[in-house]
Amino acid sequence: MKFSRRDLLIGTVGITAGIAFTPVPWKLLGDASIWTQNWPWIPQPSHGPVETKLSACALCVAGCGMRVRMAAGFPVGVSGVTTNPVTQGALCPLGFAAHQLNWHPARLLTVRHNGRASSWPEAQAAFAKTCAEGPVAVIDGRPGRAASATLEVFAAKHNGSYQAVSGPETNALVPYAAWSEVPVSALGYDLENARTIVSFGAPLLDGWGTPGRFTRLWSERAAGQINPQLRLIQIEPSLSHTAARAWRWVAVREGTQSALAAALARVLVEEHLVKTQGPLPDMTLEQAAVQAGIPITAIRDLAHAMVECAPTVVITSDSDPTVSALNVLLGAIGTPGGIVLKTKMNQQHGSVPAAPATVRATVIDGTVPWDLIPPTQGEVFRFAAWDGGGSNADWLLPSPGFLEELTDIPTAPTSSIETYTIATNLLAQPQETQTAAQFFSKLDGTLPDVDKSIHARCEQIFQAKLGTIYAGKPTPVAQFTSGAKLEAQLRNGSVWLGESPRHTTLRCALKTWPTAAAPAPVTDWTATWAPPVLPLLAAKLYQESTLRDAPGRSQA
Amino acid sequence: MSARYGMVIDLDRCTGCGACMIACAAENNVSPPEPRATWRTGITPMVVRALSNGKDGTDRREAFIPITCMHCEHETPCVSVCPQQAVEFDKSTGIVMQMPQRCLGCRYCMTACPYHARYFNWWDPQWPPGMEKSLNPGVSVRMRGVVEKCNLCHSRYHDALQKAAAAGKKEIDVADYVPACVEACPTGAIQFGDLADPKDPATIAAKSPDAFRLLEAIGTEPKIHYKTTQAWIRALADRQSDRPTEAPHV
Amino acid sequence: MSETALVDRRWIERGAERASTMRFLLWLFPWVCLLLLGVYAAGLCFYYGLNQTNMDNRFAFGLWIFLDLTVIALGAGAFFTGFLVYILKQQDLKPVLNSAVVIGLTCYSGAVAVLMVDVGQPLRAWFTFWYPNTHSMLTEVTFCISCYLLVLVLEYIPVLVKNRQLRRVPSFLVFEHQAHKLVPVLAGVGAFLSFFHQGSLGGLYGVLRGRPFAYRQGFMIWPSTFFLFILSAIAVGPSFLMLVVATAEKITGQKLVDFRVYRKLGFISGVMLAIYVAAKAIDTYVWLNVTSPSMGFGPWDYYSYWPLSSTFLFTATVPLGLLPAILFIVPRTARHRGLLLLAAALTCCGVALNRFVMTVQTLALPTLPFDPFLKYTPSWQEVATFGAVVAYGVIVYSLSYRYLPMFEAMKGE
Amino acid sequence: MRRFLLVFGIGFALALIGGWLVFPRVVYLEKQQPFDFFHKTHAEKSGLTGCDSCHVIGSDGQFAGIPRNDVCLGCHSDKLGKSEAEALLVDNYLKQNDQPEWLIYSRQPANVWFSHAIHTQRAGLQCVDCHGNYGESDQPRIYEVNRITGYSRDIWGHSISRLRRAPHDGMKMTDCEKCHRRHHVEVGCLGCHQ
Repeated sequence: MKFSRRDLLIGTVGITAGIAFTPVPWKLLGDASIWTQNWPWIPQPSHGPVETKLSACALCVAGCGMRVRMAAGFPVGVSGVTTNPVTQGALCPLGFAAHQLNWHPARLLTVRHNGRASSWPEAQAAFAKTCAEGPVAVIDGRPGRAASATLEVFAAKHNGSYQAVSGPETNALVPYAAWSEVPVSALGYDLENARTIVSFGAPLLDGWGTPGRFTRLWSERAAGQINPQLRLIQIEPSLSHTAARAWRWVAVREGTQSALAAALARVLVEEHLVKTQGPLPDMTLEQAAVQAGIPITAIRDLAHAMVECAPTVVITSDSDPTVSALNVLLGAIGTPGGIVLKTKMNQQHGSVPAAPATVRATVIDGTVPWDLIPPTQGEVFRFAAWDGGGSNADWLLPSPGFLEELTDIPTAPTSSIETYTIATNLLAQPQETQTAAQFFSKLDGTLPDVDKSIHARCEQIFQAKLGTIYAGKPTPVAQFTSGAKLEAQLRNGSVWLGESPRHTTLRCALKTWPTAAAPAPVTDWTATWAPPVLPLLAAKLYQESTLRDAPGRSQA
Repeated sequence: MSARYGMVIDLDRCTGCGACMIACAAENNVSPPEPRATWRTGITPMVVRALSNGKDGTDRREAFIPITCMHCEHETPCVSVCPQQAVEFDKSTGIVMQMPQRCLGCRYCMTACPYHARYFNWWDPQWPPGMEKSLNPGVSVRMRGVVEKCNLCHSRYHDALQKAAAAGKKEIDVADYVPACVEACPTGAIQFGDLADPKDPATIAAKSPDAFRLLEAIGTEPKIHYKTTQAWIRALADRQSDRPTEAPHV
Repeated sequence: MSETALVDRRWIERGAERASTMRFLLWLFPWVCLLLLGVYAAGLCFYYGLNQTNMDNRFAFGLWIFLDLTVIALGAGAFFTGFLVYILKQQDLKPVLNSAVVIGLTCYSGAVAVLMVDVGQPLRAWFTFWYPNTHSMLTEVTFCISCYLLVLVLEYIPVLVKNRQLRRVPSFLVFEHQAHKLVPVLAGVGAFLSFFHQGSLGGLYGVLRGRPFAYRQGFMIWPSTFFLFILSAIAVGPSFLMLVVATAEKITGQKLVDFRVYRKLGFISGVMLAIYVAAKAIDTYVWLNVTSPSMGFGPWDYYSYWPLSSTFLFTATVPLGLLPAILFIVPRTARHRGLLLLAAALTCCGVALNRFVMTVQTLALPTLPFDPFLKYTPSWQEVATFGAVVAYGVIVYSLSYRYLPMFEAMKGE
Repeated sequence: MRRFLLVFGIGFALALIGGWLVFPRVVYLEKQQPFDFFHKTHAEKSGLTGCDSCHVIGSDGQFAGIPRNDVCLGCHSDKLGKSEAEALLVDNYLKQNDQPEWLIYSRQPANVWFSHAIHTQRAGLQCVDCHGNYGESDQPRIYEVNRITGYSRDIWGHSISRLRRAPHDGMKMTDCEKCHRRHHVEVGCLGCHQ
């Protein structure tokens, strides 16, 4: 018998019929949909032990305490530390995605020389050469760290200069420092005791100072109250996030803050709203009113509102003596609720400006604004963990990223009390990276070692017997029996909080009313965020929602 | 044990910083935005939106309102419409649960939700190489073509349950279960608690005269409450004032 | 005569007048192109996902859902004609029965195909059968449509095997005779299923408590839209059938059915339409004065937005509802072929517009007090897929007309 | 007609053979474990009787799963015995401090949340209730992975039809549900999913 086309047909029918009685179609149907639930190109979370560790965020000067959730040895989530007396469990929005920064596309992991890939030995050689030729300028974006000491010593040894770059919040304190002849780092705002805060464009509720410190104060004492304990008066051209939530918003014409300040000064003095008698600005009330575009009556009301609820303090967004002078009139310097002197313990880091002409090499370390142009002709070596783009540095040197470097965190600029935190490196430092301190130590073995300096500082704190250690529960330093115990606590994410501020020791002499052009106010909400790139998830705020405008800073 | 987890969000305390949004995304393994994503195609299980009184100049007032799944208690719109039980109302917690792995992506639930708190994965989630190491092991990653939304940080509830079991307890410790957005808020504007417990601070806050809910008249009994002393916000929320006719700067 | 033409002839009914092979191919060509483009677009959606469309989280439903609802309404002619012929024994409608079946088949299969593109995870679509949520209107729709599609296939096979060549296979002939006995049963089942899913399609939106614009109270578990959709579908089905047959006559230049059939279809459409318009008016009144206010929404919340203001509601009911109804019923106008067809066309537009309002306007309107009114324009992929369904319908109908004795057979009996 | 049945029958039979015998071998792929491990030897030689002597549950309820190197180092600081597996363990893993990448038979997909703590501590289940008598296994099991889904075969179970199965065969959702129903434990989707 031979096989016909008809047989083929019937045979196929038989097979099809048979298949239905096997697991094939049914299991394939099931497995196909399971496949869609486990697509190979969709990443899966890693397996491994989950543990929670404490550290601190070293990405900006605020240095918030961080509770880090680690899985399989990598951070999978961060949150604030509620026992931290400064932040009280708060972080800035960007902090919550900071643990993803180490894999940011802009992460620097190769030495780059004028845009081309290079290597550490080459960088070392180039630096050694320039050092031999002349003095070195060191620009430190995070002064006051243990590492800063190392940099300073190195600069001194190589008859160079050490310069600290400070952010807007520190700059805002510069005038008072000048008038009262104390270092800026010794000053702070005693917000906790203030009743009225007049902010000239400072984003007090939007990334100013240490997250949590003012926001918590504000939410407890001001939010939603018709007649709040804490009055926040926001003077700003546009309705910013802070202005929107302020007790009162005064729309001032762009760049006329000095004029308004002058007008307020006149009203305060002439109507005897303040004890002090001047100095007074030359500008008359009328002129000022016209300039600022605010009716005189409104200015009067504002002046009255300012003093209604004392103590009152004025806060500027950046260095602006013409406005800062108001604090002198208000007697808000060296008094509770004003600008106060922190108890001093850590040694000062003066900033000696470099002699531009002679400097052969400039080293930039820490979170220095990406667009900073060093005032030198010499070769520029910049340490950065992320490439913010458009840097004019000759050398880009990859430094450790988030939680990859052991560093200590000095008092935050706006704080009125000294603090000390250690940001433990929960992640191993990648071999591709070096810190500036490590880089220098390769040239000069005698430089102070960061780990040792941190140890020394802990010892200092222990010896001084001042302040309190905030771990689970606060423990006065005096109660510690050994420095080692104290150090161990600090290295495990505890915070040292100094004594409460002294109000008497600050005197401020102001002969004439200052005149200086007001700097541009901080408008970009990311201005206080120090790394050159934002966490990718930050785009949720301005791309996938309309909450904010996209930041000016390049996203790499 | 039958809890009714819910929130009371104090709009007067919300500064619109967006910490809750980012904390939520990080906790729940939401990927960074696809380059083409917009406010209408993005994934923001917790989103803060701006309110305004519609006036200009110095009369202008603005506020911010965090919007997430309201976990409607009654006639939950999304649960009844899902053709294959990918959405479920959990009797023991009052949480409206979304199961992306069961979802076929018909998006019927999205048309049903009056709060627009549901999000469709228009693209496959993508992370830069290596960043998958930062994924939260407690939450599975969604894939293109499915709907997702706030599950009230359910992985944290899991951990709390497990901890309780290990300690031989039946009930979870309240302190162990706090959603990421609540934890993240720098002004403590979000109060989280068991609304079935009359002594719970959240329950008491929800009963205050300043408290209200969005679209209450629809009758879905949302478990996210809001709170404000500002008359204009209340008027807007109660739909007494006219609404914007154009999309917020898009 | 070329070789292919000869082969082609052999498949065409003996004695039937059909266009030459060449002309037929020329006629098919553009439609095939359109179909292929649509298939390509659908392929893009499968490969890259639904980001190929312009839908978004707010416009979660778009052009495709509108297409599905409309197409399925137009396809209603199939079940209703079957119902009239086999259950109500309206033998004089028999001549158009086969076309009704073909139209129904293409409409339903087309709709299902588009739905498969529309869902984000087609490979999981079968979950609906395995883990059905009995409370969901969509489950009801899925079940009924897939079952009814099966019914339509069964109804189509007897028509198919009437083909000159297929007829010659003995077993097919046997089957055809058996099938004929079965057809009335199928018609009954079909009618039942269709009643349900046509309604459920309306229910789909009527149950949306979260969308006060669409939400309706109703009878037991069914919102009023459930019944309105059944009515409008029954009304539009015969109209569409009439239009298709008339177009076929126009293109082929042959008289396929007697004018009395048109008038009958028209009359049915007219009566149903009249009932529908009345019902819709009452429903709208109740909704605007009772249902909607109770949810805190007034007419202003719906009709203050240009372009989708109340004009749509009006147009859908009066010029595209009441007017054709009158044209259909009043003998003087119904006698006139042109007016009859015009009325049919108006009816189809009216129902399409109604479906548009239900699907698109519902999503465009804001629910939250601080929400804007949203706009959406479909991407070319969406439009192409839409076009493919139309092309598919034309092609299937053309082939069926050419190779199957759709009208002849019925005349024969 | 006879011939019809014959040809049809042949086709039918072919399909059955292919579907029941060939298909399972095609969808599942055998994989090698890093090295042989013998539960029985450990139970007998080292007196590690209870499962929890290696597979511990932490105070926070976390299940450690397969022990990490430090646990092994407790005994295997240097080679015990001459076996090839022992050499591999000590030289390639413990000395390099490199975790062996075990293929886990009962690994559930990423969207499943299973708490050993709850099932053992609260429900009082024994390990064997779900895993069977691993402790007595004296030869390494073969690990099979589904080529399409990437799941371990233990999830579907070894009986391809899932009809007549051994007690511990299969760890699909339906298997979980069965037990939950038996003990009247009601949990929502997210009770077991994440």
